[in-house]
Amino acid sequence: METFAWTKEEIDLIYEVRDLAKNKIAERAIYLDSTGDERQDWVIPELLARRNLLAPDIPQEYGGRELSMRMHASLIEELAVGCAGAAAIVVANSYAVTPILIVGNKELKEKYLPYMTTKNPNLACMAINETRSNYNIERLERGNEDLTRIATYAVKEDNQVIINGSKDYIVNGAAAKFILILVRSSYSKHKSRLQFYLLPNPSPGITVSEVLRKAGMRSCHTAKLNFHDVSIPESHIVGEGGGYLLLMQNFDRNRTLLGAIGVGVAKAAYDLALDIAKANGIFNRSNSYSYYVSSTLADLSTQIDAARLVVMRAAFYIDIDANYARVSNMAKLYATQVAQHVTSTAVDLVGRLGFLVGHPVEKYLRDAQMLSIIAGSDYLHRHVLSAQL
Amino acid sequence: METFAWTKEEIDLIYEVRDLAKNKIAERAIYLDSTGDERQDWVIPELLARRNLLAPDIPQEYGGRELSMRMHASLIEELAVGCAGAAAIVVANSYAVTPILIVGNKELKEKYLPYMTTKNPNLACMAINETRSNYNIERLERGNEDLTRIATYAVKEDNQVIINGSKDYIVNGAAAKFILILVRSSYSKHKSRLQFYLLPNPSPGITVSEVLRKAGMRSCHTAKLNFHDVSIPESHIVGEGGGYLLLMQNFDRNRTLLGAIGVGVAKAAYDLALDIAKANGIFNRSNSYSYYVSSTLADLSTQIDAARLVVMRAAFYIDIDANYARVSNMAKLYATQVAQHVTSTAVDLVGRLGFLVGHPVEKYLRDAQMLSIIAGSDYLHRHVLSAQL
Amino acid sequence: MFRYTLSKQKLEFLMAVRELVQKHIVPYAIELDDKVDKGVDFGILNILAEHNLLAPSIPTEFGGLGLSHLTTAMILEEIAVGCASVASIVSTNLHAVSPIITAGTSEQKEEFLPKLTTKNPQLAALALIEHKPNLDIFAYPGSMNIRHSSINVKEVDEDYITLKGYKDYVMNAKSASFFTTMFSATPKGEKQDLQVLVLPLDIPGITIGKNKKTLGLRACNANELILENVKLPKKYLIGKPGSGFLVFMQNLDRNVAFTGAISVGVARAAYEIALGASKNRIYMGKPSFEESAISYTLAEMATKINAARLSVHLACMFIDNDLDYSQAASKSKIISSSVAQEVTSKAMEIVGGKAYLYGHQSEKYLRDAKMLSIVDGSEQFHRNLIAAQF
Amino acid sequence: MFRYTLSKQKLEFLMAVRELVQKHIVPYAIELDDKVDKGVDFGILNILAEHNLLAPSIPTEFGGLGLSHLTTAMILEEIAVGCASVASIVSTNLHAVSPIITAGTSEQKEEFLPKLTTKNPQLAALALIEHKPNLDIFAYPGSMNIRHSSINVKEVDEDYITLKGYKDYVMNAKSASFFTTMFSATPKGEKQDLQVLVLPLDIPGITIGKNKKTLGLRACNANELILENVKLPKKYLIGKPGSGFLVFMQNLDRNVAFTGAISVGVARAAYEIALGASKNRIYMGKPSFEESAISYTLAEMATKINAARLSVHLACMFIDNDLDYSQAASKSKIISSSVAQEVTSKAMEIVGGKAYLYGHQSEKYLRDAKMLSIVDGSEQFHRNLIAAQF
Repeated sequence: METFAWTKEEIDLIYEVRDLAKNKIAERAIYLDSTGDERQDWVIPELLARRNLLAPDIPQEYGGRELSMRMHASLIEELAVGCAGAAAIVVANSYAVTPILIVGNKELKEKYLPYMTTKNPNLACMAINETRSNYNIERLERGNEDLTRIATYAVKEDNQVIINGSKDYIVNGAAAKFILILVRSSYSKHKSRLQFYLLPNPSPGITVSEVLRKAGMRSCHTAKLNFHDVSIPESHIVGEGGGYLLLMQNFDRNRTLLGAIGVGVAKAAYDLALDIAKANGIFNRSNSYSYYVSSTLADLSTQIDAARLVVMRAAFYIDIDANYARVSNMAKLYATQVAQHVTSTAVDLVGRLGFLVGHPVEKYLRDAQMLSIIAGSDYLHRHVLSAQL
Repeated sequence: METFAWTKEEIDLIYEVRDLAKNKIAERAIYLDSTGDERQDWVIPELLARRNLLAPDIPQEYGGRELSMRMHASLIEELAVGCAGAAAIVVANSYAVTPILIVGNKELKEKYLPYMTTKNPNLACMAINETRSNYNIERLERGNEDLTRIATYAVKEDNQVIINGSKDYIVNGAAAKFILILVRSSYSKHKSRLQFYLLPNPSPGITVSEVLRKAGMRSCHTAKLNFHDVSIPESHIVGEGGGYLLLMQNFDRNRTLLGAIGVGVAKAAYDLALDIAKANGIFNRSNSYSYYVSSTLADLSTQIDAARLVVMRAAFYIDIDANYARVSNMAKLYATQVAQHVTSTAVDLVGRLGFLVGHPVEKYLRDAQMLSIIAGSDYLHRHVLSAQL
Repeated sequence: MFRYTLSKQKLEFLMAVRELVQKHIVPYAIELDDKVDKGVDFGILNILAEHNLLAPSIPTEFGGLGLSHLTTAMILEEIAVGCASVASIVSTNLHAVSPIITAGTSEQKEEFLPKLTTKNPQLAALALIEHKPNLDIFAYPGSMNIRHSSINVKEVDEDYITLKGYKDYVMNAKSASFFTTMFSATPKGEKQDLQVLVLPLDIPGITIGKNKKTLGLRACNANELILENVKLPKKYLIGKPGSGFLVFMQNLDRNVAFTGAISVGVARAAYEIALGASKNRIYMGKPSFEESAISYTLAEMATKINAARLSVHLACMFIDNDLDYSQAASKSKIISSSVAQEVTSKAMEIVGGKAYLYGHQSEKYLRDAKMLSIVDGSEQFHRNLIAAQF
Repeated sequence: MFRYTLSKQKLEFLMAVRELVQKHIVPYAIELDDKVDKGVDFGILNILAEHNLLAPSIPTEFGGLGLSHLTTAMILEEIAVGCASVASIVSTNLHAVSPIITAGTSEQKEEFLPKLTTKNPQLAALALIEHKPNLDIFAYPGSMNIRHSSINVKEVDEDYITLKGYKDYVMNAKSASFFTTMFSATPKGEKQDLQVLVLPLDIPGITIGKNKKTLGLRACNANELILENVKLPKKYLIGKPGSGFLVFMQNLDRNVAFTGAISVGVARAAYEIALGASKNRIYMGKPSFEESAISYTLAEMATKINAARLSVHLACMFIDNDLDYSQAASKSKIISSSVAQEVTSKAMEIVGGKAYLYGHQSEKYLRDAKMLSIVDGSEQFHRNLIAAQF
């Protein structure tokens, strides 16, 4: 029997992160939103590293906080209240770290995980999507039934593995300490040919081919990377042979965190609209606008609470290792919808001030839109989910 | 250059029908809604026949009013304000009459069209859907690419055609003076094997195998019919060889009228909610409920007007014989959505009285739901429409 | 998620209820809906009574199962999958006894609570809705007028008060052995004059009036309740004079999540039937489930049902742990009733043809979902309750 | 449908505008959006001026094309398909001259209207929005506060009034040669004190303040307008004292359908890009258009855009025929701006990946659609206008 009560320590940490997000991260995020995401900024990573929050689920033996998924999701929500892009930095780390935690060998764990827990900020990233006009892991050729049309490939030479290819939409990509890359290995076949490798970065042959300027989430830096004859020891393989399943498992687990970002950004927009309404005495008036605002806010708050529950359920299922694939999908889908609806409605409520670039309510709207594309479109998620009905 | 102004005569007719619907049809419809649609009732057909409204687009040479599609759609809307089921009777006639008007031979026109314009009410019907557990013209066997899986078949014998099969969801089916039936002819192939015939009713071999009790639109009677060795002269063929195209054309034209039913039932629900709000002084009060009701009503009225425009556009395209397939599809889809949204919201507004079976606002909700299924599901309409994008 | 807080024994009980519903309720749901005028079907009530399910949250000391709000909500969802009307009979019982449990004297508890826990089923009713009769167009639609009561005091003496008045849409009325309602101490009927009372059926002067035909939840039998010179012993008054409004609001908050649980059950039933149909029904040459327009819609439906269920369970957990539950309760009502309406309507489209025939489950689900949205306050009513706390 | 009411000549003109847009606006739309701070791009304005499209409904006697509202709306839609900002520059001109056309003297018409019809482009601006500066959190968000004006009279003599005040978010301000605005005759600024005036830029005391960065419609350049002791000749007053509110509301009704037409144009552009992407982008092994979840969504989008367009055209036809247009105008705004928001958001999902990069058309469409929903009154503002007539 579970009770779902946080411990005192957990509550303190949540409040600490809430405070950090509100007082430090939000300010930097608004600055970055207006200056753009062309450069990797280190202010937010430093703030996070100082509190060991860059990958807070790493076990204590590697210096991490070893948080449960529920705590992880709660912290991501709090961070996303400050800035969805800041939360996305941590989630990108999580995408890179999760496979190592699940199947990484001892050498890799001991060498790379501690980077993520030092007081000096280090980032990690996962490189999945191929660089293509038609992007993404979604299939390219008509009729080809292979889900993951991965073209980047790995060849064995002596005890080394040589990787060639190009990957797109990589959050944290340019400055990552290590890159978890998905490749097609030349020495095995079909889905099991998919294989993860860990690439230390910088390594000879890894170059940033393009920096992506995003419409939202500009606190995180996103890039295309080229891999030209990148050579690594064979020991840098992550989960030999099970690339496809590992990919799915990684997606399933971290989708929950994407859901948590959705809840956070929705909450940020809602809180702001509520504050503005209060500051302007909306709730003391009796006119049509006041009633519209107050009942709309009540509705938004209802939806945010439901989204948080859906995310927490997925986190809980992951913590107890129940079948979490379906519920994490639901968490991502539902929270994304709620985030987009809430942020859009908040712009309506806040009205003309939303015209202002740099005013948070408008930033929240753009940030929430990004949730539809990070780690797979909503269509893809619905597709995966409908296969589980 | 068009001006879209009605003539004085047209306006008078619209008001006459509005009056008829409000003062005579609505009352009978509420009675029929509570007693059920197990019997063919003649009160509404009589009211319509007396004003020559059972098929008002029939040309004057056959005794009809020869109305334009715009006028036809306007009258259907007015009738549907009184009762969607009453309007559905006229639309069912139109489905049967349209192919005869387009390609029927002189003999058929002269013999059958005048039935629809006499002061004694006669009904007609179209029999398309096969009787099947999985219903409808939608395809049954996996992978079979034939759109219209029609199993009822016709065989030539001497100068007679013998028809065998069973058809479902036939509005006006039990009491129709004639039945326009879609069959697969044994003497031609593929899509062009589809063929319409006109069957006089009663004829030996035509039996009502089941009466359908519908959730809404109970003013119109709906049945399954069995056809056992029904023999007709060859001259009763309607549009030799072009059955599939004729079917599509018939659907395209009459979809506009289904849209008009949607507008009418939405207007009925809106009018009632507005009256009730006024009678209770809602608009003079200043409380959250009043604001909610008034701005919601404003929104409903906005949507109804847009739906009417979409329907009128389709009717106009049909009148000038522009390419109407796409716009009539849009008219049906949009008006159905609006009707379902408006009637459902009206129940919310009217609130507890909606509990009452027999209270119109609840009837409108059920009637509007029926629009999703009459003459093809919304999914089918979206499918057809998306092929036209 | 909240299922994991239940003991193994409770989970097994829940599964037993699910079986019971499949066996004894599902097969009769359409028939129950159709037999509107014939009063409550005691066949099914007997079975519920046999398992002490007519008011499962009554404390064990009064013969009940003493279930938590959370477990009770889960049971109501299971029953509602079979038939929302039957679940509403149970939730009406719960709502009617709620003021007795939270604010009643021990004599009241001992007299009334055991009535609902015997194997010989009795029901309770809550008379709440004001309705001014003989109006062509009714008064104040849509929101619950809970700030006054048209039941008024005619006379007061030392031991009795004499009441006169009218209530409408009283669910369970025809078969109830007692009623919970409110009366106004003054004819004006202001909010601060209200008091709750319990009214045993055997007091002279109580008439159960016309049966009201309803859009959904038909087997609940909503009737008029007419009081003519009802001489009520004062021991049947609940709470202090003037406390009626607060007692009422508290009990609304405590019970509205149950209505939410029933909505979730209806939505689940509609979803399941649509999912089944989509896998069997052939559309364009393949099962319609293989059309992404349909399978994605089903995915959305499942996602929303889950969110609604979680909201209901959270509110129940707050109530069970005596946390501030008022907002969570309203939120659970808003989300579950809007999800139920959306899901039942989409289910009809997916099921297609047959769903539109009278007496098909899908059509019944839509009506029940719509009715549940109005029972215990519409979504907009609850939004305003939440907004009042801003 | 309403296209059939246009003469062949007008239809050809419309097609010419479409070509113009494809050639001269579409290629520069993203760039225009990005050059926020650099003022209006006169390259494109020169081209519009050359075709007399900066205010195409100005009567021919003042050098304009004298187009009907309907034709003008169609032209605005065409321009907005290329760039909503450019279309908004034109509609701002139209809104600014509208009080002069409907209520101005012939001297005023002769002085100001020809400015917008020369080949040497000039703009007009409408200063409407109140904004209390120096507030951390702003006053009265969301609805247009049109019942007072913070432009007040300092002094009055026989021929002049001296004004002082502030307006915000004045579109076209940076490049306008005259402004239309309202002032309050009394400091309290009540509704019945308002009067409309036209303000030539060359009168001393006018300062164009800070450029406001906006969510969308960025190339319109919204700025502050500050009046310090502006000595305005009385001949520049429009209408009678106290008529300001009515003149303003009438002109809002007349121009809001233009904003609707721009929303339709943005929605159409987003739809077209999504349709193209869906036919090229491969998803699960085939063009994503072959997924019914996507093609049905596109069908819905097309249906709604058509409904929105018809609503806009109906309102324009009412205005052209001098029928009661106020409700139709509000309805066209409600429907077109909500359709534009829905369509642009769905288009981003369908386009996928690239749509989320800064500077991609889809992302710009979404921002423009959202901004258009707030310009000239939000949907809820217009619902309340309609409701006020119940």
